[in-house]
Amino acid sequence: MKELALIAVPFVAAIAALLWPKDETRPWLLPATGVVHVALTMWLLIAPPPVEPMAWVAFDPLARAVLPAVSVLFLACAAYAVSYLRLRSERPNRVFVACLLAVLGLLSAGHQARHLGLLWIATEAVTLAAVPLLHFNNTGRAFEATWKYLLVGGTGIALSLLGSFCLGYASLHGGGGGDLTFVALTAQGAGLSRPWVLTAWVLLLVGYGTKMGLAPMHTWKPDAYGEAPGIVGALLAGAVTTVAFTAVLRVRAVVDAAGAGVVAGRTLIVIGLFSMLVAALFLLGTRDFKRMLAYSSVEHMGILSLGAGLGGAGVWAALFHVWTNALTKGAVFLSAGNIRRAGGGRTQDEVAGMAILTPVSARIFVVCMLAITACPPFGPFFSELRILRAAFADGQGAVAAVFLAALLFAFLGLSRLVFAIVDGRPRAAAKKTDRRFRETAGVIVPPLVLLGLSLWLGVATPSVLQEAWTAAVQALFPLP
Amino acid sequence: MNLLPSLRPILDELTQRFGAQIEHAHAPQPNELYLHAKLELAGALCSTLYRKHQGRLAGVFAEDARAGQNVFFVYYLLALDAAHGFVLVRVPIPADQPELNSVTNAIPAANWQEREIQDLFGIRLVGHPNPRRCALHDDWPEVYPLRKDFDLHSQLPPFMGERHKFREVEGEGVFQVPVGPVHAGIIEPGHFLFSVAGEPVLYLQLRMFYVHKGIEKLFESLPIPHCVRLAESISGDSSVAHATAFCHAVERAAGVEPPPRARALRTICLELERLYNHIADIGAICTDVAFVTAHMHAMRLKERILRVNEELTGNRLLRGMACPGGVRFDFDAGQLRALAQLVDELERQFNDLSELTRGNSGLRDRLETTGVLTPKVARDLGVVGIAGRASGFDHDLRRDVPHDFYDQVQFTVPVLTGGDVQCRFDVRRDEVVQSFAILRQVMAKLPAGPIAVPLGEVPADRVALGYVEGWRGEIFHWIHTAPGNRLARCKVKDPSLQNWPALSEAILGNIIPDFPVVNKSFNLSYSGTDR
Amino acid sequence: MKLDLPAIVAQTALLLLLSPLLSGLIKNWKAKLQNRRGARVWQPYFDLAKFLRKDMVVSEHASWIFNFTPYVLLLTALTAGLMVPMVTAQAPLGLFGGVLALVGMLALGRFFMALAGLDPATTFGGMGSSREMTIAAIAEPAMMMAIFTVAITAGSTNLGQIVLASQRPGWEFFDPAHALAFAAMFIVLLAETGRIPVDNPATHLELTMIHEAMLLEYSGRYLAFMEWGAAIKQLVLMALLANLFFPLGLAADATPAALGLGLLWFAGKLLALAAAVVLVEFTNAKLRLFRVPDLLSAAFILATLALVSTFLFR
Amino acid sequence: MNLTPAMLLLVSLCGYAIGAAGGMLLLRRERPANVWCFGVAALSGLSGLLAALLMLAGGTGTGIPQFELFRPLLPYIHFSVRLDALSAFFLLIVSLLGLAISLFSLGYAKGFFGRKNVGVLGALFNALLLATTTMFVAGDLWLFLIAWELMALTAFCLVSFEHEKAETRKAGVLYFIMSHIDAGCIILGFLLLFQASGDYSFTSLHDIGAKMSPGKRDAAFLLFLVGFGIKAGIVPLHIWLPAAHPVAPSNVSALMSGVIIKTGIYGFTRVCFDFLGTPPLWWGVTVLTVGTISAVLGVLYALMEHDLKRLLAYHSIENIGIILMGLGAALMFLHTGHPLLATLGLIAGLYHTINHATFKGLLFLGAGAVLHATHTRNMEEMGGLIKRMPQTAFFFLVGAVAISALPPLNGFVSEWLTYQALLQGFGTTESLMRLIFPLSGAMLALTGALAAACFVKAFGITFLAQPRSAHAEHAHEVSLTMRLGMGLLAAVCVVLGLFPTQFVRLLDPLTQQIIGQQLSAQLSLANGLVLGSLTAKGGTVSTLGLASMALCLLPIPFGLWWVFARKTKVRRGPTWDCGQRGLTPRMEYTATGFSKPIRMVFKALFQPHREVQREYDFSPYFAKNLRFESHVEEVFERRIYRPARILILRASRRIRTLQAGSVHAYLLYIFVTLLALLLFAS
Repeated sequence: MKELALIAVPFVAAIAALLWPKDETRPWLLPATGVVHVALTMWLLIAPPPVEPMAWVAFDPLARAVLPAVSVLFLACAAYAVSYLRLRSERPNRVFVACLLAVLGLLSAGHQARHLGLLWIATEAVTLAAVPLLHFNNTGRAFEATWKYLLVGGTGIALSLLGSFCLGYASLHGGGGGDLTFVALTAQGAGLSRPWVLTAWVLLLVGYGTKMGLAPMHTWKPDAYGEAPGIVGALLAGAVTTVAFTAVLRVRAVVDAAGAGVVAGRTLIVIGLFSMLVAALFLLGTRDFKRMLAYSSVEHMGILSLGAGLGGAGVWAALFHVWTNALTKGAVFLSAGNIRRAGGGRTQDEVAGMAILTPVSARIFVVCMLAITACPPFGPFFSELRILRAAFADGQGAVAAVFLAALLFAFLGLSRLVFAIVDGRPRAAAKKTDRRFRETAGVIVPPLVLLGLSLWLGVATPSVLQEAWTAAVQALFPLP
Repeated sequence: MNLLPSLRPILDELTQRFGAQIEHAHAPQPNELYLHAKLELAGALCSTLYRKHQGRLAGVFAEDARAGQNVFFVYYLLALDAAHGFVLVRVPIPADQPELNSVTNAIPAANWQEREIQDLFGIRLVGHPNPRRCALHDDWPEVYPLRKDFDLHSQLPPFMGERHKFREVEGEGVFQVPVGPVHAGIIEPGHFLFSVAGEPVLYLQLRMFYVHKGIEKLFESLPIPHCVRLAESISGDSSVAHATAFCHAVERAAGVEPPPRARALRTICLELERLYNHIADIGAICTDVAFVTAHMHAMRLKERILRVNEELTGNRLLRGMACPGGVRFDFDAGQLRALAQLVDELERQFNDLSELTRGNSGLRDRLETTGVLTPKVARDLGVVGIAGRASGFDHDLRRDVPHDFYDQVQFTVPVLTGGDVQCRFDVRRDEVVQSFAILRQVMAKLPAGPIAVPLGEVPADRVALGYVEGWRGEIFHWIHTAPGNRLARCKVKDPSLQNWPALSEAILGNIIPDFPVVNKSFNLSYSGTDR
Repeated sequence: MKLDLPAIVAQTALLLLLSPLLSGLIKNWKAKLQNRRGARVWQPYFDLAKFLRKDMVVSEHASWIFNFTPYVLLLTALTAGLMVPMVTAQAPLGLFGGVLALVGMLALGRFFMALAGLDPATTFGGMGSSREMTIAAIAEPAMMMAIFTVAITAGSTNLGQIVLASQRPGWEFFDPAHALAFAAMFIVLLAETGRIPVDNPATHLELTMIHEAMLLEYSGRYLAFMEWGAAIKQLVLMALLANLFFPLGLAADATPAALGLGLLWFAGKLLALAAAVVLVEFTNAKLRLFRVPDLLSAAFILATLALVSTFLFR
Repeated sequence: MNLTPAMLLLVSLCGYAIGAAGGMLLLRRERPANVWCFGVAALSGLSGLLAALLMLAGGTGTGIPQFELFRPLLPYIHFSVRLDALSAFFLLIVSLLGLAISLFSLGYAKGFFGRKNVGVLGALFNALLLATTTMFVAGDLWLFLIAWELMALTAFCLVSFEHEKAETRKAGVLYFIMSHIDAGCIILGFLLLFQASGDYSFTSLHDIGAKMSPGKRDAAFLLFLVGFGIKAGIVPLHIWLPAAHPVAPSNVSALMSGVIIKTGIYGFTRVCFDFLGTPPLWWGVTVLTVGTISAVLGVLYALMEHDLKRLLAYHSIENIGIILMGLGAALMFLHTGHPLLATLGLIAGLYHTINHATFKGLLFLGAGAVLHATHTRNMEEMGGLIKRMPQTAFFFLVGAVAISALPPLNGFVSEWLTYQALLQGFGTTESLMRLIFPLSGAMLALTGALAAACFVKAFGITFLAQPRSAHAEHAHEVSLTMRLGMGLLAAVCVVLGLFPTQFVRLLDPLTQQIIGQQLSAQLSLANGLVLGSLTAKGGTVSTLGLASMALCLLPIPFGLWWVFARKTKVRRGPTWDCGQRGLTPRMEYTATGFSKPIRMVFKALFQPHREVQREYDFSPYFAKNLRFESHVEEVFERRIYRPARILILRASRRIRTLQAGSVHAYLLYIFVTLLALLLFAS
């Protein structure tokens, strides 16, 4: 019942938040829920419950391998949100808090969904629940971003619905019962109609890929990430995309079982590398550091896709990367939020010399940049190294080379922009900003904690996690 | 007015254009046209003659006429080679407001001469681009030595104050190489300041006039016959040319014509002077690029000429030969035979030397493209003599306005256009060859008769221009006579004064170790400049 | 290891005494060729004695480097000279270093001389230093290549060993490789000793000087040391050329007869080389400063050809 | 108490860590921070020095100390430290330099008081030493890579220590990017090795090349060449080096040029000689060629500089080239089966490594002292410093003589060994490839002579003649600790120069471990007084002998003085001023002027930009103002890096038009993708 509690607790808290009378104290609901949620996931992580095969919702190995990361990220964001919302006391936060909590519940559902339809519904609901979050700042640009998010995201959702239907029809066409649980689909195996499976795979990949933000379906990201508050960005980039990724993984398992694994893998690799290259090129040119984070997220989605495409060891590495990406990306978004608040602008033309204005945040930002560009000894370095190794082991030298080149360009773009913001002398406008941002523990500690976790994951990956990832890979792609 | 037909149209055109503004025009000699005009007209007249009639601004000089007319006169001497004559523009400058509008911006050749006037007469230059002191160094107090009221024997305390400041080239890594004023070897004083950033010369500033001897002032203090000795010592290597030019001036002022034999003998001396200097220069250019063999060869030839000189005139540098009205010594048959022998011998040996220098590729490599003085710069700066002819500036008084015996002999004037050291070298070599021909012709046509006419006292208040194409270039002596067989003013114009600024331009972009050979290829006189 | 003390003393004396004579001889011969009488052959000795006796003026801008350099120059030249076989096949200091050390010692002297040129704050000194270091740098590869040719055929960089190798069977006297290397080395010799067509040792024009420009501020005994050092360097390089490429008549043992014969041979070879130098100086003008690299690269190409011919033409 | 290398090493590592921690704790108190950080670093350096010396002097008999770091702390990953002879050799370098530079820094850092945070500087300095030392003694890939990256990071922080200057920022970012690229290459290379071995420890990687396919082995070699080459600064991967080294504080520059670039040499030696097995011929040829090109171009570009520290930085490129010449020759000999000669080449390369560390460290410290005293790096504003800071000048002169490869100092010895290796290489093969040896040798000669020219310029313009600016006019000698630091390195230069045979003996365990040969006995003749060259009748040299011989000849000039000049007088007077009122500083050679002939000789390479501007009113003959400008831009910057940058930025700009904000376009992208994928999948 703990797995259902993971879904239920946030919803209850969300309702409580809607009813809570005072803006000042309401945000505390967030960390409270987060703590409960983390406690539950950790418990489940260490002592995995038995999984009923045909259950629609279960804490199965894949959920176990991924959901705790989402949970931890949420907790960090929740802790940050308390200080953040105090800073933004001019805006009402009732809807914001409730939606955040709802998103957590839906995420828990999505990760645990073992039924194609349920998965689709959960993902769709997350998308909708995130709309008020994106719109929190209530500016014209935020509205436009939200609108694009809805439109492009909605198209993706429609496509994935279509894909789901196709898969169901493949099952029917192949003589199956049209049962849309993944277990049943996998069991049908080669019995599924191959053309329909492939069609379904492409539709689902593009659909959920839009959610993930793979290029060229990433177009909603720069605007949405640029306009959303830091926490929302962190959750979108670290958690919401993860749901879509698990969806892709689950579908891929079905396609694999249907005997089209090679095609699926190849498409994933192609689209992954393409995303990385596109993101890298964008990174080289952008002057806006929040949009930069969006492109970085596109790049990391590409890495995940690449890992998923490489099969066994690659999937393992991709699961590893889900963790490191979630934690590090969270840290980046939160510290970028700090810089945005303190610097009073979003581009390198408006912001400079942050090392002098807000030394702590600036340094955290630099270190985050290092972490996200896979500098050892941070987590992403090790997870990307694993993917590289998987590529080598798979004999894909060219893929590895492109992968590295894209990483390098991304690094060039990121470091260029980050140093431009951090170094130098502060702009006159930033000094005048009267609502000077104060570097309180509330806004400093959460990113630091996330960074620390990323570091820890890198140099000393806990064996329980390694074992969870191995189990997930085993469960998804059982060795023949 | 007894004016040359070729100068007449020019006068007509000028009178047509400026009308009554030209107050007075007269021609004491057929090829000398004097135009008197208002001060304001000077620039316009000079520019017209310079641009339209291809006149060269050969000299600018002043005269202190305050005693009589309460003015200074400034003269512009324009040589019109094509018209075979000279135009002298005279403008008055009021004594109470001694200011002169500079023509240097229009005619860069006037630069040093205008500044000399400023220094020596105290006539302030207006509109000169670089009106610093030139002839008098900065430790001179505020005196104007060529004014009549300045006593020749004045003892002056040196002025202690700010010194001449050399111009600096800005930019990182640029430094200055000071050279001189005393030099190794037997050379007169002159300071060269190079601005460089390594080897290539960015800018060269010259500082001459270290030995101002006051010769022009001295002329005013001596009786005319004594002045010849002074003229001989203006520049040691051109003693014949200067003395002859001075004699020409005096003879014209006195209105006498030297006898033909005197003119022929003068020509022989002028050509001998040309010969020994050119051959010495050819050797010196070789020694500056360390081709000592040719140098030694040339020195031997030079010595040979000097000895014949001594045999002919009793002086190795041919001094003491010139006198107004003719020459002082005649050559007897033995001397002429020795001369003829010298020419034959010299021609043979000089051919060897030419072959030696022509055949050495290392030498050619050093001389070619070194120190290029482009024809445009040469014309702008009015570069005269061999330096000018090596840069395509075709003029030679011997041919254009023949003096002495030159109208009786056939010769060509070598002109090259490359403007580099090699061209100046070649012009010298070709002129040496021409000299041999001239000498032979003169000896063959040598007229009999007296060698001098008596001169008597030169009438007062006459102006006259003496000119000679010396070996280095044209030399002018302009005199204004005074009562008592004396001179009110003698202006000496040596070619060096005109050519020094060209050295600054020719050296630009060349490397420092090439400077000596470039300098030597001009071989300008410090003494003739400083006077 | 035992040092042969008499040999060291003897060769030092030879270096000190013979070097001015060689300079004087070259000057005299040059004058003769130019139809001049020229200074006596002994004139350099008188010059040195005169310099030594004279009072000195030292620039007040100069530092200790200026005072130190004459000693360095003299001592490096002497030490280098002790590594070259002159009369005997084995040089007294042969074990202490071969041709590489020799080049190094001469370079050390040059290094300090160039510094001393800069020291008195005059542009002429700097001019000399700058040019000297440039030309030395470009001469170096040609010299090394030529040396390599000889060293490779002999299997050693040790001069004594190279000379001994020539006495072993199978060594061809002056084969194409050696001839080419000699030509290269001769050009380098002209450059290193400041001869026409690279530098003019007789010039009075400060602006064209290379070696002399660095010495302009020296006077008295320092000048003597510098001049002497330069003369020794010239002797050393000429001895190197003579004995490296024509290892004839070197004394095999220390008997007076062998030594005497060796000395005669040595003198003969030096005279021949000096005559060659004089001939070059007599027939050439000085190259333009930036043509010198062309000459030296020609030397380098010659040396490379020499090296190639060690294995291509046999 | 019995001191073991392992213990001393641990003391050293902990010392740096404590030093770094102390610096962070004493952030607000600069005086104690200064003393603490650099004092502790000096002691740690001393300890490391002892460890290395003990290890190397122990000969081949001693075992290899090994231990694990943080064992109790991190249960999952092993950080093993292993001090074999190669590590010990580089430990020697880093510790020696650490000691000397720390001493220097005690005085130097005072210049930052009140301006910059000395605590941070000290902490980072210690961290850099810690990372570098750890990198040298790392026994497995993980520790190596982590230390490598930490080293790059701390070095980056130190380079951008004065980040308020735009030049520094630019250089810092460039350095950072390049070290990222090199890390990428190295990681890839190690992945290839790891694939073959399946184990992270260095012991298991020994000779792993034998188990790899030739293609992968070559790929690994190239990756390492680029990776370690960037760090070492080989041409054309060097562009960061002349930018980054000068802008760092001078003590850091000394450390970077002295040690940090040597990490590239360490890695390269470790990988090529220890891991990759018997090399194919082209490896050696490549390394030798790259080395030669780096050496010549490095020194040529150095000559063009008038920024004292940039000049030194370019010389680092040159010297790395010389080191690689030795190593490249060794690789070729390994291929042709001449282990003895290979050992000679290796010794030459490594000897030059420590030599370069000492004299370049010394020179950078000297430059630091000059910078400290004059507040400028521009040589055109210096001059006359020998009278104002005589001891610094002397030490700088020692370094200058050493780096110019002049006897009897250390630079000469290692270049002599390189020459010997190259010369003997000519006989190792019959192919035309043998020509590469003498050609490299000739280029080495050119390099040495150009280096001498460059240091005549550097020393002459900086220290001699008259001061060219008020800064130089009022310079003063630096403090005792700074002179101590320089003096120590100067002494080491002399010792390494005069006693080469003794030093070669220290290399025995190293060559034994890597190639299986020991050469000290063969190289040492006449009781160690003379350095031999392997073959019985080959070349010999004795710097000690030459130096003492020169001293023995000293009576000659003194005798001449006694005989002739005893009674002469010495008069001090001004230099002839050419009729001016005294020589002004404007009338002495400048750095730009000094190197002008070389710039003109190598015009084709430098393609210098040169311009003389005349300002005038009417006539060009009468200029009011004259300006001269000239600069030289690196051919690689112009031909490779800038076009590449422009190309990438253009691509980036082009692709940004895709994100124009039109939702219709966005939807179109999705459907096009869908279509493409459907086609691709079917």
